[in-house]
Amino acid sequence: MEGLIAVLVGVLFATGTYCLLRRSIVKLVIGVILISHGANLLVFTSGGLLAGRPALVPSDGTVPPAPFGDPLPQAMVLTAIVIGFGLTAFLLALVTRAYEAVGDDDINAFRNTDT
Amino acid sequence: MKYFILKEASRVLFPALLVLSLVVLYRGHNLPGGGFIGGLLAAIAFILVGFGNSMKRAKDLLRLNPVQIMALGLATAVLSAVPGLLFNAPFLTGEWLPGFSLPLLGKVHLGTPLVFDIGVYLVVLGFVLHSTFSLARLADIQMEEEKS
Amino acid sequence: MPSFLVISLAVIFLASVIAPMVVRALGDRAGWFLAAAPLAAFGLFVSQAPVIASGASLVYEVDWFSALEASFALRLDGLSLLMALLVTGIGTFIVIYTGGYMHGHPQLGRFYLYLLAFMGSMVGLVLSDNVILMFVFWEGTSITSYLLIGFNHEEKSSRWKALQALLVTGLGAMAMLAGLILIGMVTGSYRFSEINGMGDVLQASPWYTAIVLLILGGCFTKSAQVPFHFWLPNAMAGPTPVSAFLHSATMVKAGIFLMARLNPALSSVGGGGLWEYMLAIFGGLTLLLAMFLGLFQKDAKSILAYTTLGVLGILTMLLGIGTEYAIKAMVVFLIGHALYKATLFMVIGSVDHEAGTRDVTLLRGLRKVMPITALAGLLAALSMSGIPPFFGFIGKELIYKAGVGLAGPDLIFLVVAFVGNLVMMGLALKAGVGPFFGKADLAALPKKPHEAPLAMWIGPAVLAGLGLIFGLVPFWVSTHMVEPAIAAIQGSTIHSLELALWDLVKPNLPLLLSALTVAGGCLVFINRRRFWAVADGVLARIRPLGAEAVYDRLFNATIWFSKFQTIRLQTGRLHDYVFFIVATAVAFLAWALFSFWGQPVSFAWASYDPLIIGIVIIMIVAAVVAVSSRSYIKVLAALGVVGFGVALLFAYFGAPDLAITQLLVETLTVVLFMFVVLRLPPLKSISKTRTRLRDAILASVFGALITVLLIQAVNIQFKSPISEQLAAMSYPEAKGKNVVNVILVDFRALDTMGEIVVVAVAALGIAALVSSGLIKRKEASK
Amino acid sequence: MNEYSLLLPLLLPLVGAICLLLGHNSLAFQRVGGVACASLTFILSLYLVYVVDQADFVVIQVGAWEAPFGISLVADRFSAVMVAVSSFMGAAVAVYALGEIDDVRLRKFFFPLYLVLIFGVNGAFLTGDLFNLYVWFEVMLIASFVLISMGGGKGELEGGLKYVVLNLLSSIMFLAGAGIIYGQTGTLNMADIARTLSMTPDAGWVTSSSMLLLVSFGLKAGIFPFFFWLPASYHTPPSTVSAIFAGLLTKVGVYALFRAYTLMFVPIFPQVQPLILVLAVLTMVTGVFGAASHFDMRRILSFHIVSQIGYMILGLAFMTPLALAAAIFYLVHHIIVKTNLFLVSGMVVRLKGSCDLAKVGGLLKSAPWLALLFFIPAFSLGGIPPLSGFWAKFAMVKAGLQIESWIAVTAALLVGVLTLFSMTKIWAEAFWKEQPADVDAQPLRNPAGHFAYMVVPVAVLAVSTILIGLFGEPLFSFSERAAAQLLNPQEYISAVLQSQVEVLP
Repeated sequence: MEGLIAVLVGVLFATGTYCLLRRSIVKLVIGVILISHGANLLVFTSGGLLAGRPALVPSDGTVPPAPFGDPLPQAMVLTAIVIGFGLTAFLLALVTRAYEAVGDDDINAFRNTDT
Repeated sequence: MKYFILKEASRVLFPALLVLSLVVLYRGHNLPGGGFIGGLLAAIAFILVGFGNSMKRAKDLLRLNPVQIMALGLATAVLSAVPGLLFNAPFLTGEWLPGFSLPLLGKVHLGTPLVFDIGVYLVVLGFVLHSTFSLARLADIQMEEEKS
Repeated sequence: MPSFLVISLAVIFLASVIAPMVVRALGDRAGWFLAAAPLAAFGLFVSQAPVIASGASLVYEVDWFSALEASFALRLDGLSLLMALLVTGIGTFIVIYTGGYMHGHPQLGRFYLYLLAFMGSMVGLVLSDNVILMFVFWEGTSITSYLLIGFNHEEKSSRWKALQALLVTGLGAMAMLAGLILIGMVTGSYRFSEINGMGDVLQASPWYTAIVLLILGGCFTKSAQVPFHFWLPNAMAGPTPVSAFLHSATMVKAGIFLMARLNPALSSVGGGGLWEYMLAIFGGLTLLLAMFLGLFQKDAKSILAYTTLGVLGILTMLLGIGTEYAIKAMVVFLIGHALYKATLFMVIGSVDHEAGTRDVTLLRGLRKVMPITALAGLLAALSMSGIPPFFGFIGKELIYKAGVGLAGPDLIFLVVAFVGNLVMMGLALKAGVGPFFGKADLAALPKKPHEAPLAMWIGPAVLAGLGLIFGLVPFWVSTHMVEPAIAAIQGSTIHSLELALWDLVKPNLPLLLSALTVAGGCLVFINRRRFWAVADGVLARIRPLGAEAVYDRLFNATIWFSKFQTIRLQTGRLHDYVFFIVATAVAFLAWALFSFWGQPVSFAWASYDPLIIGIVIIMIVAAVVAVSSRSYIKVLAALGVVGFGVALLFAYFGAPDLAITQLLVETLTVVLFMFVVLRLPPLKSISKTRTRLRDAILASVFGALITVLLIQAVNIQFKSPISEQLAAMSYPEAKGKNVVNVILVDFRALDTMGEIVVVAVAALGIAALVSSGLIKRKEASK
Repeated sequence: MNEYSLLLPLLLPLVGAICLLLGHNSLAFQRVGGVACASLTFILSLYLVYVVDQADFVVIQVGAWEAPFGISLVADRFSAVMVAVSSFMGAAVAVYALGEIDDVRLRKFFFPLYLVLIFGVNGAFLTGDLFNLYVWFEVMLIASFVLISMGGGKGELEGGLKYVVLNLLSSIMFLAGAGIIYGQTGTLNMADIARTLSMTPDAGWVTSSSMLLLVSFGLKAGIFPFFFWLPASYHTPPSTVSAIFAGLLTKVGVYALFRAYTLMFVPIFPQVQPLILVLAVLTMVTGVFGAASHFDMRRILSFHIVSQIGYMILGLAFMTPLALAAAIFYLVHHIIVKTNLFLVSGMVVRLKGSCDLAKVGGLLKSAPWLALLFFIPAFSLGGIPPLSGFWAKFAMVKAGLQIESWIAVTAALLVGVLTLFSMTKIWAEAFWKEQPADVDAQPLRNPAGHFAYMVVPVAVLAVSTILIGLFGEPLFSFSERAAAQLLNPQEYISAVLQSQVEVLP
C-alpha cells in the first residue's frame, strides 16, 4: 500500500509547495497545512503500513499480537500534528495581522525589510 | 435566534463532553485516547458554549485564565518528574502506586505518567481556548465595525 | 625576574593607557611626562647594546597560546636593537613635539593613547621572535595607524585615506599570514631564530614561491612598494607628528624590517633567486616612481612623503642586491633616513604650525624668524642630500660602492640608484632648505610666523645634530648598531665596516658618482619652478593610470558587485526565497537519490484496497482544489476533506489515536480559520501564468522526488525498528496497554513535554499578535 | 549527581518560565525572575562544562529507558560548551532587556518566552535523539516566532512572516528527513543511528534523507543558499531580541550540522564533503558582500552572521582536528561578539533614535565609552589580534592550509578583509563622522529602563572578548578536546548505548 500513499504524499508536498510559492499571503497558510499533512503521512508511512492492526495490548495479554502497526511513527506523528496545529494557528494570526499592517495581501509588497 | 439550537445543544453537550474528555484522558494509557485528545475534547466543549452562548460565558465557565491553565499544566507535567528524581531515578522516570481495584473503574494503576498526561490535557485545553478567545476578539471587533 | 624586554614594552603600553588621564591632569605639559616612557625604554635598549654587539642576543619567553604555537617570545638581536632604538629614540621626541604641535587640542589625550599604543606595537613587532606574536603586533600597528591617520575624522577625506591605508595593509597582512603559516608548516617552527637557520629547507619546499610571494604581499603593502605605494602619501592626512613617526622609523619600516628579518631564511644561497629579484625590481620601480611624482609636489609634507617612498624603494632594492656592501648601505641608510626624515617632518610641522601653510611655493626666508628650526631643517636636508660629512653621505657612498660591484644587466640598479639619489637631493633641498632661505615674503603667509616653542624645536635640533655627529664619529653607531644589524640580516658575521669618512673619501668611482649626484640635485632644486608649473596637468593626466585609480576602481567594483549580488539574492520577495530553497533542495535530493540508488523497488500494485484508492483520489482532488480555488468556502471544504482523509487513512492503518486527534485538530483548524476569514482579503491569483507554470513544475518535481524517496525508504530497512521492543515492554514495564500513548507519556515523554511548551507558546503568541493589533487599531481610531 | 549537572541548565529555564507565567500580574517579578533564572542557568551551565570535562560524557536516559528505547540526553564537550556560551548570552541579554524591553512587551510575556527560547536552545544542544531534536527546534522556533513578531510593528510583521514561513519549511523537511531515517534505520537515537549506519555497507542510501536534514539544518544555520530569512528579519525586532537570535539561533543549526556529520552520517561524509565545502565558501562570500552593500548597522551585522557561519561550516568541511577545534572556538567567539554588536546597535538606537548610518554620527565625541565598547567586538569580528576573532580565523586558515584547500583559504582571508571593511564602515560613519546636520537625531523618548542595564552586559561581553583573545589558550585546548571527541564518534556511541542492547534482528 505504501506506493499509493507515497504518491499522495508527493501530491501533498507538491501542492503545498506550490501554495508557498504563491504571492497571496493567505495561500501560505494553506500551503503549510497541506505540506504538514504530507509530512505527517510521510513519517507515518516510512516504517511500512499495516491495515487495521493498532498496537494495543489485549486485555488478557502482555504484548500486542503481532503483526501490529509501528507505534513509534504514530507517536511521532501525533506530536507533529499537535505542534503543527500550534504553528498553523500562530501563522494564521500572523498572516492576519501582517495583512492589516501592510494593507496588502501581495507578498511582493512585503519587501521593506530586506532591500 | 439562529444560535438557539447551538445554545441548547451546548447546554447539554458541555457537561457531556467534559466528562467524556476526562474519561478519554484516564483511559488513554490503555485504549485510544489520552491527554491530547482529552484536552481537545474539553476545549471543544467550551468552544461550543462560546458559539452557542458567548465567549464571555465560556470564559466564565472556565473560571481560570487560560494562561494560568497552561502554566498549571506545564507545572503538572514537570512535577510528574519529581517523584522519579526523589527515588534517585533519571528525569521523567515513571513511578507507580501499587495497583488497586475500584468499583466502576476496575483495576486502577495510578502513576506519574498519568499525572504527566493530566499536564498535557491542561496545556492543550489552555492553548486552544487562549487562541480561540484571542481570535474571537478579532472577529467580534470585525462584526462591530461592520455594524457601525 | 621579568626581562627588561618586557618592561620596555609594558612601560610604553602603560603610558598609552594612562595618557588620557595624564593629559587631563597636566594639559599640554603631559608630553614631557609621557615622553619618559619611550625614553626609559630607549635607555634600557642602549644599556644592552654592548651585550648585543658582543654577538649575544637576549631572549625572553612565556607560554601564551601554545595550542596555536603562539608564545610570548621576545628576542633582542642586532636588527631588533637597531629598530628598537630608532623607534623609542625618535618616539621620545615625537611625544614631546606633539605636546607643542597639538597644543590645546581637545582630543590630545586620545591622540597620545593611539600614538603610544602604536609605538608599543612597533617595539613589540621588532622584538618578537615568535612569528605569530610578530603578526599580532603587525596588525596592532595597522589598527593604531588607522586611528592615527584618521585622527581628523570629521573630514571625509581623512576617513577615506585611513580606510585606504587599513585596507591595503590589511589585504597584504592576510597574504602574509598565509605565508607565515606556510613557513611554519614547512619548517615546523614559528620562531624567527630557528626559521632563519632553515633557509635550505624552505627553498627545497614546493611552496617556496608561494611563501615568497605571500610574505612580500605583506611587506610590500606595509612598506608601500609599487604597486601599493599610493596609500603612503595619502596617509599624510594624519596630524604631522603621526607622519613624522610613521614615515621615519616605524609603520612603513615594518615591511623593510620583516624582509630583513626573513632575509636569511628566504634569500637564495648564491643570490639571484626569486626573492632577490622581486626585491630589487620592485624596490627600484618604487624609487623611480616616487622620485618622478615627487618632482611635481608643492606641499612640503607630500614632498617628504614621496622621498620616504623613494627611500623605501632604495632599502628594498639594496636588500635585493644583497651583497655585503648593499646590506651595509641599507642599514646605514636606514639609520640616516630615520634621523633626517623625522627632523624634516617635524620642521615642516613647525613651519605649518607657525606660518599656517606648507605650500613650498609660498614659504621663503623663514630663517630669520625661526632660526633654530631653520638650522635643524638645513642640517637634515644636507644629510639627506648626502653631503659629507653628514651620515647620509656615508649611506649614499655605500650604495654606490655596492652598485659598482654589480655586473651585467644588474648594473641597471646602479643607474636607478643614481637617478633616485639625484632627485632625492633636489627634493631634500626643496623641503628642508627652500622655506628658510631666499627673500622673505611674510605677508603672503596666512599667519605671522615666529620661532616654535621648545617642545617643537628640541626634537628636530637633536636629531639633526645626531645626523652630523654620526657622520663625523661613527664608531659607537658602527659597532653597536650597524654591525650587529648587518650580522642579523645576513645571518653571518661580517668582516670590516669602513664607516669612517676617511675610509670612504677616496678618489674612486663612487665618490665621483656622489659628486655628480650633488650637482644634479642642485640642478633639480634650481629648476623646481619648472616642474611646479606643469605639475597640475601632469599629475591629473597620470592619475587615471596610477595604482590608486586601480584601487578606486576595485573598491567601487566591489561595492557595485556587492549591491548587484545582494539585490539579486535578497530580492525581498518570499516567492523567490522559497523557490530558490526548494530548487536547491530538489537538486540535492536528486543528486543523492540517483547517485546512491538503493535496491530495486517492488510493489504489489494489485493488492490495494479499493477503499483506500478511492480516499486517495478524493484527497488528491481536494488538494488540487484547495490550491486552485478562489472561494474561501471551497478552500476550507477542500482542506477539510484532505484533513479528514488523512484521519481516515490513520484509522485504516491501525492508528486510532492519530485518527481521533487528526479529526479534532481538523475541526479546530476550521474553527480558527472561521474567526479570521472575514478579515482576510479575497483569494486571488496575482502571479503571471508563466510564473505559475514554473512554480508548478518545480513543486511537482519536488513532490515526485519525495514520493521516490519515500518508496525507497520503505524498501530499505537496515534493521528492524526498536518499536518492537517498545511494544513488548509497554505493558510489563510501563503498565500501559496503548503503546502509542505509553510512548507519548513514558518512553518519549520528553518529546511531549517539548510539544506542550510549543503549543503554550503558540497561544501566547496569538494573544500577543491580536492584542498588538487591537492597540494599533485603538491608536488609529483616536 | 552528574545527571543534575545536565538536567538543571536544561530544566531551570522551563521552570522559570512556568513561574513567570503563573505570576504574570507583577512586572517586577517578571524582570527579577527572568534575569535571576537566566543568570542561574548560566552558572549551572558552567558546572556542566566542568563536569563534562572531567567525565567526558554525561548521559541521562530519560525515564530510565535504556537507549535506544527512550530519549537520551547527552552532553559531550561540544554540547556543554555550547550550552555554557548560550546561557552566558542568555544571562547577559536578559540584563540588557531590562533597559530596552517596555512594559507592553513584558505584559505579553516577554520573559517567559525568552526563557523558553533558552530552554529550546539548550535542549537542542543536549539531546541525543533525532526526533527529540526536532521537538527542541520547534520549541526554540515558536518562541522566536513570537519574540520577533510580538511588537506588531509593520517591519516586525513583514520580516517575521518571512522568517516564520521559511523556518516552517525547514521544520517540515526536518520532520520528513527524521521520519525517513527512522524508516530506514528503525531507530531515532543518534548514537544508534550512527552505529546502524556504520555497520551496514549500504549507508549511501541514507544520503538522500540526509540531504533533507542538510537543507533543514542549513536553513536554520543560515548558510547559502538558504539564508534569506535572516537578513529579512533580524533587524526588525528590538535589539534585545536581535541579539539573542544572532547569538543563539543560527548556531543551533550549525550545531545540528556538526552533530549530523560527525556522528550520524560519518559513513557518507566523504561524498557530501565537497558539497559542504562549496556551500561554506559561498556562504562566506555572499554574506560578506551582502554586508558590504548595506548601510544600516543592524542589516550589516545580520549579513555578517551569514558570512561568519560560513567560517564555521568551513571547519566542518575540512574535518581535521584543528579545523573542528577552530570551528568550535569560532562558534564561541562569534556568539559572544555578534551578540555584543547587536546590543551595541541597540544602544546606538537609544542614543540617536536610529542605527541607519546615514542618520547617525559623532558618537566618538558624544559617547566615547560606547565607541570603545563597539570597537572591541567590531575589530574582534574583523579578526584583529589579539582579540578573540583573530585566533579563530588564524586557526581556521591554518587548518585549511594544512589540507591544502587553497580556494577556501583564499576566500576566508579575503572575506576577513571585507569583514574589517564593514566594521570600519560602521566605525567611520557612526562614530567618526559628524552628526549629519540635516537629520534630527534624538535619543529615544520613554526608554524602558535605566541605561546602565544596557551598558553593563555590553561591557562584560567586551571584556570577555579581550580575555579570550589574551588568555584564550584554555578555551582553545578545550575546543581541541571537544574536536577530538567529535572525531571519535565511537566514544559517543558507547557512552550512550552503554549496554549495547542488541535489537531483534
